[in-house]
Amino acid sequence: MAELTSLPEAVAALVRDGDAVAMEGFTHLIPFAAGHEILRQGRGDLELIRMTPDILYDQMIGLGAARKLVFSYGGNPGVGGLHRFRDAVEHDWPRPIELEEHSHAGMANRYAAGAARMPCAIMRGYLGTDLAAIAPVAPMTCPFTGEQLIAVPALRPAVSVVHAQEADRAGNVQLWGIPGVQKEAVLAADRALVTVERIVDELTPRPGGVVIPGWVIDAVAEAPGGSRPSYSLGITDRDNEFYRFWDKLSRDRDEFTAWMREHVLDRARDAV
Amino acid sequence: MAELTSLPEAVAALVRDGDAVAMEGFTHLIPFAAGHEILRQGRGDLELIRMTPDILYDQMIGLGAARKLVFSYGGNPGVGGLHRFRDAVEHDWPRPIELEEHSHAGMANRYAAGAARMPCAIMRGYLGTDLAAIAPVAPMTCPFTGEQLIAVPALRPAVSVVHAQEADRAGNVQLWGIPGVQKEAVLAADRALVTVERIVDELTPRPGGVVIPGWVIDAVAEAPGGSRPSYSLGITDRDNEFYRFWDKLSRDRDEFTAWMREHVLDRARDAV
Amino acid sequence: MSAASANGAATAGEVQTVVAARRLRDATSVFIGVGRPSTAAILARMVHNPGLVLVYESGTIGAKPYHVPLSIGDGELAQTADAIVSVPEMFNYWIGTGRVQVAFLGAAQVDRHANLNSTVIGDYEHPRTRLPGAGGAPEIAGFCREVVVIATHSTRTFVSKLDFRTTVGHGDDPADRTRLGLRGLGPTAVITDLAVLEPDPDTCELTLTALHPGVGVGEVREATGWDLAVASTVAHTPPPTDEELTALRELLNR
Amino acid sequence: MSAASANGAATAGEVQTVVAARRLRDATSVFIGVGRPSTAAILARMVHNPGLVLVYESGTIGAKPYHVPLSIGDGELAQTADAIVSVPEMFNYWIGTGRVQVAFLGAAQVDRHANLNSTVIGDYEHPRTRLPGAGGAPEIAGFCREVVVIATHSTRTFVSKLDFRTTVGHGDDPADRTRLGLRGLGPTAVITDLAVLEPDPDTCELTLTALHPGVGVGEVREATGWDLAVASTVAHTPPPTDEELTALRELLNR
Repeated sequence: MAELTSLPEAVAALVRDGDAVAMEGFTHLIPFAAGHEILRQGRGDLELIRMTPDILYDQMIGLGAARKLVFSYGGNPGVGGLHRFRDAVEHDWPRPIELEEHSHAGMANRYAAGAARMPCAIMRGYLGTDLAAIAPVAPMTCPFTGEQLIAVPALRPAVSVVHAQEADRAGNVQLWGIPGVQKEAVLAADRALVTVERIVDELTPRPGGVVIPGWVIDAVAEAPGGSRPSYSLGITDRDNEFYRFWDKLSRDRDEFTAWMREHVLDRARDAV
Repeated sequence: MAELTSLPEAVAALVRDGDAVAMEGFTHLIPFAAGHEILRQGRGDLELIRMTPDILYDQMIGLGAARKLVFSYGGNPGVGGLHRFRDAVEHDWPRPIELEEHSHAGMANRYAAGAARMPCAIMRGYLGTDLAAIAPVAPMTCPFTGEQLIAVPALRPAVSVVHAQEADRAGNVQLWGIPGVQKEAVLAADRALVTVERIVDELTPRPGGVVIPGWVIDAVAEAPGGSRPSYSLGITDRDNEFYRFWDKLSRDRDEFTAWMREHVLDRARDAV
Repeated sequence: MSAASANGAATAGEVQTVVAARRLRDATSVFIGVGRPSTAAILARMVHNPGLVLVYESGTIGAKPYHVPLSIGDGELAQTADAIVSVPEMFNYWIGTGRVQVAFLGAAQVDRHANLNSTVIGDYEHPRTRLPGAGGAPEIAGFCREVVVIATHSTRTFVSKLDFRTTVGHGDDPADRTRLGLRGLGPTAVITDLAVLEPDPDTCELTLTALHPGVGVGEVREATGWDLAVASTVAHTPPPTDEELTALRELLNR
Repeated sequence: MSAASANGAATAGEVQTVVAARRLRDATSVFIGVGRPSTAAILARMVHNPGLVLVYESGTIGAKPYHVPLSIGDGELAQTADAIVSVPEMFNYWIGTGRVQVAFLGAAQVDRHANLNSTVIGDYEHPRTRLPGAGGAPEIAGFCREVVVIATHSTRTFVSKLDFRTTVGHGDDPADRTRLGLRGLGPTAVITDLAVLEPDPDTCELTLTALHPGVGVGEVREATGWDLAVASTVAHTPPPTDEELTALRELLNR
């Protein structure tokens, strides 16, 4: 059953050095506040898993918190590249980073297999690409048609972190809008932390609402504005200007570090 | 793009003798009106596919419309057996019927594979049961862990028929309440027919609403009350008394036949 | 606890339901079909465990029915559920993963290792009685954390050899579940209208461990189609309390 | 059609967008990422094909954006969509099945068989430039019914050999897609800011088939990193109409 707790307590209880951590949210509902709290608590040596690393993982990689990145698209959506990610890969700054990369379809199927506690998923893809040589995939033959398929290994994060619009006092969570792979990420993980815009007495079912029952979640923490500069549909708007600003700021190591210190590390919590 | 048409026209255009027909709806939203129209039009030699044959397939089997049944649970939910189904299997009346049976999990994964146009799905199950000997399943080994898994072949109905609460004039369909495998059945089929309680100018997104875009549906036909004695959540109630009545009526071949003639075959359409 | 009295003595079926409900006192979640298992789970929510999460294979998670549903897809289940999911999701993400703690299952035949038949009586190709079939049972029994079988005690049901093995309980020996990749504990109890049978920890053979009020060992052994083992100490099921029986009868009269 | 005039001559980028939009005149559905492909698809809905279904990999099906979205997950896409699905469903039920008719894709490198690189420039282990990576491109190009590549024409992009093959266009020869189990037609056109290239029906090698207004064959060949084949008849792209250009500029100013 989910415990309602503060974000610092939830992170302290659930995220450990060296963990494989999946923080999901497909453009929408990216759990920035939780990621920043992980940085403030100095967690390191993490295996960061996320289909689209986005600015959040750019920040975590830039501060050296990640030893490995598992991903499928490391760009700043609609803007360009992620400069801290590039700097880590191209110049090992601030530390070398191991990459495990897939296609979106591969990552999505890997999460779905993890949520089903299956060891792998089968799909079509990878064949004929150079991804097949660098990603941990394996050929598989359909026993009925003989067609050659591809197996991808399940993703089983030690801890998954997602952000949602609301939770009730029993820790049942509801999110709406673009659902991404958040449910799969929560169900694939050994431990799950959900931050929410607000705690309500009772969840009112919403169009497009995805409910994750509290009994498969370990901790729920209130974090209003906790997906900024991403957004929580109906509550906050995507800060497209910040995504453009980040493209400039993050090109410079010192400016990046100073900004992170001032806006993330030296604060007790994220400003809202 | 879905054509809005009458139920007789839709059935005439989409359902052919000998077809593999999936009519889905898990307890909820069972497409009785469409099934009855198929019977009125005299379609025969069908391969009927449905997780839970329920009273609808009991009626179709009892009138000799099916040469084969693909299913996972052939009971009258909460009441007992299906007497026409039993009579066909036990006594070849009114004709012998070929069975292909699975577990629910197997059928659900087969539909999902069909919706994804994959040749098969992998799962755990069947091993150690006598189902493994009679169902078309095959062993498969996970290439990463060596675990023995089971592959089930995709379901690809020639035509799928489902019932929903509403559609707009472009044929976009919305259903809510227990969603079953209806979306998978529609997406797995070559042709799809959806009956609806009502046509509306615009779909209003609902809590729990599942929208199937009109461009993956061939025909939408208005059929108010078209899921009775099953139900359409929020519009009609499940007629539990009819399910109990059916248990008595359907034990006798003549009473069954007379009832079907009076209430289904000799009518222009279902009474509502 | 005082024995029931106010509304007359408990029937064997009522005792069975009450005993099944007690089994859910500390459970977080239970998977149920319709009939007595569903009644027992709703009763457990009324008298023992108001937070118990009911999961039905129709896709409703956390349903809070006021009435005993006739079908697993009744509207009341959908309207009171915390979440409703598709059938593929139900089996892949919820049942197959062991997230559900206890599953209640019925069957037409049960053998000494708690394997179940719900497919046919007689030969598969030419059955004497065609039963409904597997439904969700094989994967439910395979992967929920533990299984409780609910069945009426008679030699028709408790047979030395199944006509068809629809669902693996403990297979042929204690190593079978592991060998087959089944992940839950399998059946931990069979609750009948006469008694409770539990698998022997070493052999997984069902053993009489508790007698319901007024039932003797001989009666149970006679109603069992094999030479039923009896535990060295056989417990006596505490009779239904007033609270249990009143709640059960109220529930069935709703 | 009269050439645009009211708002000044069309830029090369505007021509590219307009040509891409025209390609969707008769399409039922289009899969798009952000940037120029998204602009072109929204423009097509404005001027050619109001019923065109826009599908974004974020899970929105039938989005009707008024603005050009910055990201594929902008709120406006979710708020105007006919349906929103999870990412696993998007790839398994929608992209992987060929339900979507046309896909617009970009890339950092394109080779003569329209294979694409969006992973690295230089060596994979020690890249000169680390690019974002595959995203949805491999399966989108593999399984949508046809693919239109949108790229800026330069020898940096149009290379004789990819540094990394992220996405199969036509592979190494015309039999490759079938051999690899890829089900769509693959790239049917590459629309650049200078010209349109199409695969030769026999060899699948990209061939210059149309020149945008004011562009010559030599200029296109110089901007291509291999010895670009030229069709026996090269068409001339009709310049953007007033309606197209006005709509495009209005869209970008919203």
